[in-house]
Amino acid sequence: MESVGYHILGGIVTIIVAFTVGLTYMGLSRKITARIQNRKGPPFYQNFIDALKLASKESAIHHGFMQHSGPAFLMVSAILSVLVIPVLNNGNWFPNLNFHGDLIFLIYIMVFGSLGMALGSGQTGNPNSAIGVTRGLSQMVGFEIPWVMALVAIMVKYQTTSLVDLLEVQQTGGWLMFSSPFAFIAGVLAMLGMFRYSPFDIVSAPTELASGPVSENGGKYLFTMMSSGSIFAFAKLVLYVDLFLGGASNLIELLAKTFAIYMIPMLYGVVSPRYRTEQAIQYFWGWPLFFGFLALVHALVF
Amino acid sequence: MDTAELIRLGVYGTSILLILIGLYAVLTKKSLIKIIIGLSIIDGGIHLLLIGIGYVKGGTAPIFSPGSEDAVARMVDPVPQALVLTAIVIGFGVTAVALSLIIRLYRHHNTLNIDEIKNLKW
Amino acid sequence: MVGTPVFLIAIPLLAAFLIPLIGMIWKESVRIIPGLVLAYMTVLSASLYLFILENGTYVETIAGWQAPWGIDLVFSPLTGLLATIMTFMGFIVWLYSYRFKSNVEFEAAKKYFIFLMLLVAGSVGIVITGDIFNQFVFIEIVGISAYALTAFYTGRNSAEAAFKYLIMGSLSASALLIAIIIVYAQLGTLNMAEIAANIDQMNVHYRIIAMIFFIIGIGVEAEIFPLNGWAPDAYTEAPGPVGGAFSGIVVKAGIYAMVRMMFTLFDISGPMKILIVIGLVTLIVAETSALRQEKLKRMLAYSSIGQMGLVLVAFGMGTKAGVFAALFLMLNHAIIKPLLFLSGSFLTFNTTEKYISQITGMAKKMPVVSVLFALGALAISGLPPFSGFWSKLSVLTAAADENLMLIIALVLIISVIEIVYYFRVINRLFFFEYDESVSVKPHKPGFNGMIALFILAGLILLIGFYPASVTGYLDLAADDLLNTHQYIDKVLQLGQSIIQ
Amino acid sequence: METILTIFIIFIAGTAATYFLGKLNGVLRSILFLATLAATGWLFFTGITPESGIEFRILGITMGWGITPFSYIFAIIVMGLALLSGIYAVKAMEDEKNLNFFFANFLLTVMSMMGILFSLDLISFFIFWEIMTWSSYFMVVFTGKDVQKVGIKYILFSAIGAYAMLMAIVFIYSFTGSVLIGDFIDNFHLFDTQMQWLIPILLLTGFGVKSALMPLHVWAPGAYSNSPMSYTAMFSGALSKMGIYGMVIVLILIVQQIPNGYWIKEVIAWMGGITAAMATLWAIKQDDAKKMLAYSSIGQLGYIIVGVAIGTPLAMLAGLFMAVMHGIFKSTLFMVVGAVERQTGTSNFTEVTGLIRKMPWTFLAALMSIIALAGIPPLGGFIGKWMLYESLMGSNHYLLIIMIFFSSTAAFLYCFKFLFGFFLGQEEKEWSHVKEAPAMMVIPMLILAGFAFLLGIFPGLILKPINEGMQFLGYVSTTNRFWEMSIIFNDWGNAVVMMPIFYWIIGVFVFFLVFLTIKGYKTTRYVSTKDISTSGEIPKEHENLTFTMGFMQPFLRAVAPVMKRQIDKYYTSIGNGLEALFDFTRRINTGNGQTYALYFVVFIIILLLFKDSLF
Repeated sequence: MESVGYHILGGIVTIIVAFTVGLTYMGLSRKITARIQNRKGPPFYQNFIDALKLASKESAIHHGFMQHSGPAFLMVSAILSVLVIPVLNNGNWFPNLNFHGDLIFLIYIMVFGSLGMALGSGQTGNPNSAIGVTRGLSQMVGFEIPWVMALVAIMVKYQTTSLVDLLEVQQTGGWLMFSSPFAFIAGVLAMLGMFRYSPFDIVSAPTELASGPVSENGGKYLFTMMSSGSIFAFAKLVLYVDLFLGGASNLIELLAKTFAIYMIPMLYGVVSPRYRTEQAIQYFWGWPLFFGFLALVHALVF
Repeated sequence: MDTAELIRLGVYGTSILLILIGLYAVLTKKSLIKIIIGLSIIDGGIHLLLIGIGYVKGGTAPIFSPGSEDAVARMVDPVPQALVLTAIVIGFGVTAVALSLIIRLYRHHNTLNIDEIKNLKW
Repeated sequence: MVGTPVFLIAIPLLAAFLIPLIGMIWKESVRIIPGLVLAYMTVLSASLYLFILENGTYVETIAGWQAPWGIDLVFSPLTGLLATIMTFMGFIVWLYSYRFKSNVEFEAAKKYFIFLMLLVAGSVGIVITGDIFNQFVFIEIVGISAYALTAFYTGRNSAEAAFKYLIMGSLSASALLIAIIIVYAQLGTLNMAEIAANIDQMNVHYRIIAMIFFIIGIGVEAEIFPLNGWAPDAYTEAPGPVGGAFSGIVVKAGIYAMVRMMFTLFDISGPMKILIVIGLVTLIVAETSALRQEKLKRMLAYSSIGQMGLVLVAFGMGTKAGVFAALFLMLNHAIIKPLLFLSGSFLTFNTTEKYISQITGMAKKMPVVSVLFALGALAISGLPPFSGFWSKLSVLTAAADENLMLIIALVLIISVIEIVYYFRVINRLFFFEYDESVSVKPHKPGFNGMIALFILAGLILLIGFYPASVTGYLDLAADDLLNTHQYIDKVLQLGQSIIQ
Repeated sequence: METILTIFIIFIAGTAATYFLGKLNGVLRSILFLATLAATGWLFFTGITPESGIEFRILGITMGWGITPFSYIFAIIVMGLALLSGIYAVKAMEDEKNLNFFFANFLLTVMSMMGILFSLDLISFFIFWEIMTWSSYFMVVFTGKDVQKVGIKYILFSAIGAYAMLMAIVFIYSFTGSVLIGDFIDNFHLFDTQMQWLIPILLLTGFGVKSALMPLHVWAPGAYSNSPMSYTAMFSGALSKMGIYGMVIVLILIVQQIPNGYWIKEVIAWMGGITAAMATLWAIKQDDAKKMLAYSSIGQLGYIIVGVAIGTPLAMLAGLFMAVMHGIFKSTLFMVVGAVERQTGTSNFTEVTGLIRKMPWTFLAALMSIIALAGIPPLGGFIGKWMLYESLMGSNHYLLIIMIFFSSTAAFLYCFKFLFGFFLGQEEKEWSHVKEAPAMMVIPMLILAGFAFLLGIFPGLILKPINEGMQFLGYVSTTNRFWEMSIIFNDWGNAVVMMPIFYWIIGVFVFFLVFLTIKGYKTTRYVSTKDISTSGEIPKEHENLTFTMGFMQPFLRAVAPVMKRQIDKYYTSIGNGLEALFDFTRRINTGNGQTYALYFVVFIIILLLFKDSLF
């Protein structure tokens, strides 16, 4: 039953799930943040309402071709990354491109979007977007290093670059967050930057850059960016779960694990003020890098 | 030691002395004229040395004349004398050129001091 | 055959005597007759060379006095080759300077051409004579005419250059004479073959001292360090073609005399430390000081000295390959360096100072000459596919056969320096904008001059693309130089030795 | 084989004709130029079959010309780029002066590169190498901008490299008595140990200069940015690959034979990695597009060197594939810069903005090749990077992976800077007159960009000849093990399937494009980029809000410590010291005649003193 239509169907289902879960998490995060700051906060389904509103809007003006294609680029990277990540352990559900997946491919497809985003927002001619983009790219260079070190450590240790094989390894030999803890720490620290919550929200710095790249974008454009963001968030969470938490065998387990992971950057973000760009970069090249090295050593020695 | 040796040594000594004197003049004197004179003195010394080599005690001129066919043994060596003649002529030519150059230099620099004629260097 | 080797010397001397007389009747003759004479010498030596290539070395005794009593002229594959090159270059230089400075008045032109002729004659004499004192005489002839030519321009510092040259020249002449005296006192003969045959009977201390004096005596003509202080001045101040003649003819004669002395006279076989050391020092000092020159001709002069140092190094290896490489270098240098001097003096025609900065952007004004100059520069710095590359390559391979790593490294480092300073000039010439404030005003090159340049450039390209066209001759010449006994036999076959 | 000779004869004749007849008439010149390239290209692609050659003798040295499957790869790059950039050059250069010189030199360079690839012996290899050096040198100084500085630097380093190579060649000749590369490789194990280490190092120095390896790279930024862009396209795309070509031969065929020779490979690989990282940082710093691309070329060559120096089959595959890809996209980018400069008169990011609507096709080419450069799927750059990482991981070079990864991530910064600086941002009145570049310039770019796209989906197209070349170098065939038309396996047997991924990418992209622009061109209207709200106020017509000054400043502040000192400075100080020394040596000739006389006497005395040792 490996027909093309089956694949496409599975892909679309995966995307819808990712979209829903992502938006829900965003809403929850807004709620939780509000509560911590002793506000009431919007209901968790607020984001769905926003998305609906934005999607039904009609934009009256545009700034040229790249503005159209930029969000599309973004969407491509989000969807592809969610497609090549095995959502559940057994491939019968969500039979996507899992078995051709490859971590290095994943890393590249994940940065693909930010470039498209950069181009799209670049054409709008808004200085804030360009500034935000440069910040984002710089920060990316910052957190990619420990992140890649963690990945390399894992790949070297288990002599594979395929997520599927890593999952199988974890079926038998326990979660990676215990068997290779340093890689987990480095990965989590890098994740802080990846999710762009405070203190690493220098890209779309509210009230400083007027929300950076997405400024000058409204209606469908904003909807696309928002939804791609949510899908992307889900993809990243699933990736972490697959890498360190031994994957998930059914949706409930998946939700639990992803939400647990998701709490880390969010809660860290609530209590910490925003960095400047070079501070962020230097942060990532401090302890995370150190743990990355430890992970490499650990992978080579043991 | 017979007189021939003495004369020969004397000639050699004198010529070498002359050469050294000329060299001294060339190396230390600042006037172009004196340098040229030094060169000529060196030439003189060398010519003397050349003559001294061909010297034979009581030798006759290297000319075959009827009646003295046995003179070949007592002849002085003719070659050095020929050489000396040529060398003198050449030295004369060189000195002439040198003096003409000195005149030109004097017109151009208004001095004969070799230390002040250093437009061309490095 | 259109004559015998003696004509190579007799005709120019005779012409030098006659030209002033004829010049009284027909003024143009002072320009034309030397050309005819040089052309005749070229044809003569070329035909002689071809003749001896078939029939072996040709020894001519003068006035019936057989060797070792008389003076004899040896026309062997080596000397013939060099004589042909020299006469040819002499003709080229004449062709170039036939209308050079046609504003120059009658008297100056007369002196210039007569002395040029004598220069060539003397150099050829140095090469083909078989008698050391005769060689001394020819060296003096070359010297005197060279002083005169150096002092050609009255307006400039040329007299100073000539005077320095003269001091060194006469000192060296004295040294040479002393050496000759020592040899004669020891062996009682002046004939080279005779000396070579009996050199082992000579007291070893006298032999070494004689050798030292020979080296010093010839070294001034051969421009070895530290006897070459005069050379840059003379090259700079003499007229351009004369610079070409010096580097193409006179230096070659000096090198030949030194090499003949080392190889044949004192019959040294195997590597000669003295030549290698002197050559290396000369090479390094000259090339490094060429890097920092502001004057074009001076730079060329230093480069020429450096090349001669390289030639001595190659000779010093003492092997067949080394001698072959050295002769190849001499040939290439004899072609390339005159090209550089001649085209360079067209580029800097209207300036007396010849600063490199003065030819800035000249290629816009006189493109052909600039291209020819660039060709010469590329060739002399040993860039393929031009002729310089093959000679440099043969030097390196010869050194590698002897395992002289240090020499290879040094030569290559020096080549880098060469490339740098030549390309600085090429940059100025081609890729800078011409501006009247610094650059000299261009001078339209004469027709005959261009012909001369084109002949030289054609030779460079020919040897560069088809080196086999000359290597055969060079091979024969190298054999001839290395085979001392053959030389002795050839010369002495006529008369038997004095010393039984 | 006659075809090789015919190619060279055509080249020489074409060069001469272009130079001399080109003076008469511009059209004739262009026709001759393109005709020469076309004829040789046609002969090459139809007439040349690998494993065939001729032999001849010069100076008693046997030489040979021919082509091997390995050099065939590079010959493809050279001929292809030469054709395309030739077409580009004819249009791009039309307003320049003494063009016959330019085009003749262009042909000369192409000929010398083909000669390098065709020559089976070291002497003709060296000859063509030197011809390449000086002909490319004349191109570097062609524009006449700071000639002495850049030009002399280039020729100096080239000469050092070339003469190091010549030294090695001479040693080889004197040891083996033959200059044929085959004999050299066969007899190499006979050399003594000292030679076995010296010769590869000398050769690698020579090749390292041309391929801009880190300590020897200082000529590259100036040279690349100073020569006309239409030539730099080939300079950076093809000419630098000659260094790679030689390096591969030395590392694979020579260094293999040295006991413990792998150290050389490790060192070279690390130098390549450092080159990649540092050059990327410097590229981010540049504000001039040419300089930026020049540094980026150095960095990319660094990747390639890492690949070929590691030398495992996958790494070699990656290196050669990246060599081809780099040839494609980097020359495209240089062409783009050339087009922009021709249309606007400047190549500085801080001056030009918002050209996307003026030069859309140029932008398309730039976008494609930038994506390829950044190594983003689905374009070809990704395949090379992917194979490189996999091979590094397979051969346990973990720190090297981190270094490469850092540089290729940091590469995004200048990639974005390139696109944003020229094409995006606010549209200026100043550039409102700018037109799209003429078709003769745009079409070659688009063709190259198309190749970059094609090789991304069907890497097999170029991997097949590379595979044959590697088999010639002694590798086992990697068919079905590493690559097929659209599947790539890594050392550990995992596969990436290109086709479905590619379909997904296209599908999603098109879907959302349609979703965003549906009814787009009916209802929505275009407004100029002046019509934005920045913190609540509308910018005036004359004021440009585009963010160009101090681009990436925060990042540069973060990495400032490693960029503090440049190698260039050290070289400069060494050079000055040498010049001072030489200035002393020339002062030995004090202009005083008496001093010379003194030298005379001193010389006599010295000779007399050392007579025992000298004679």
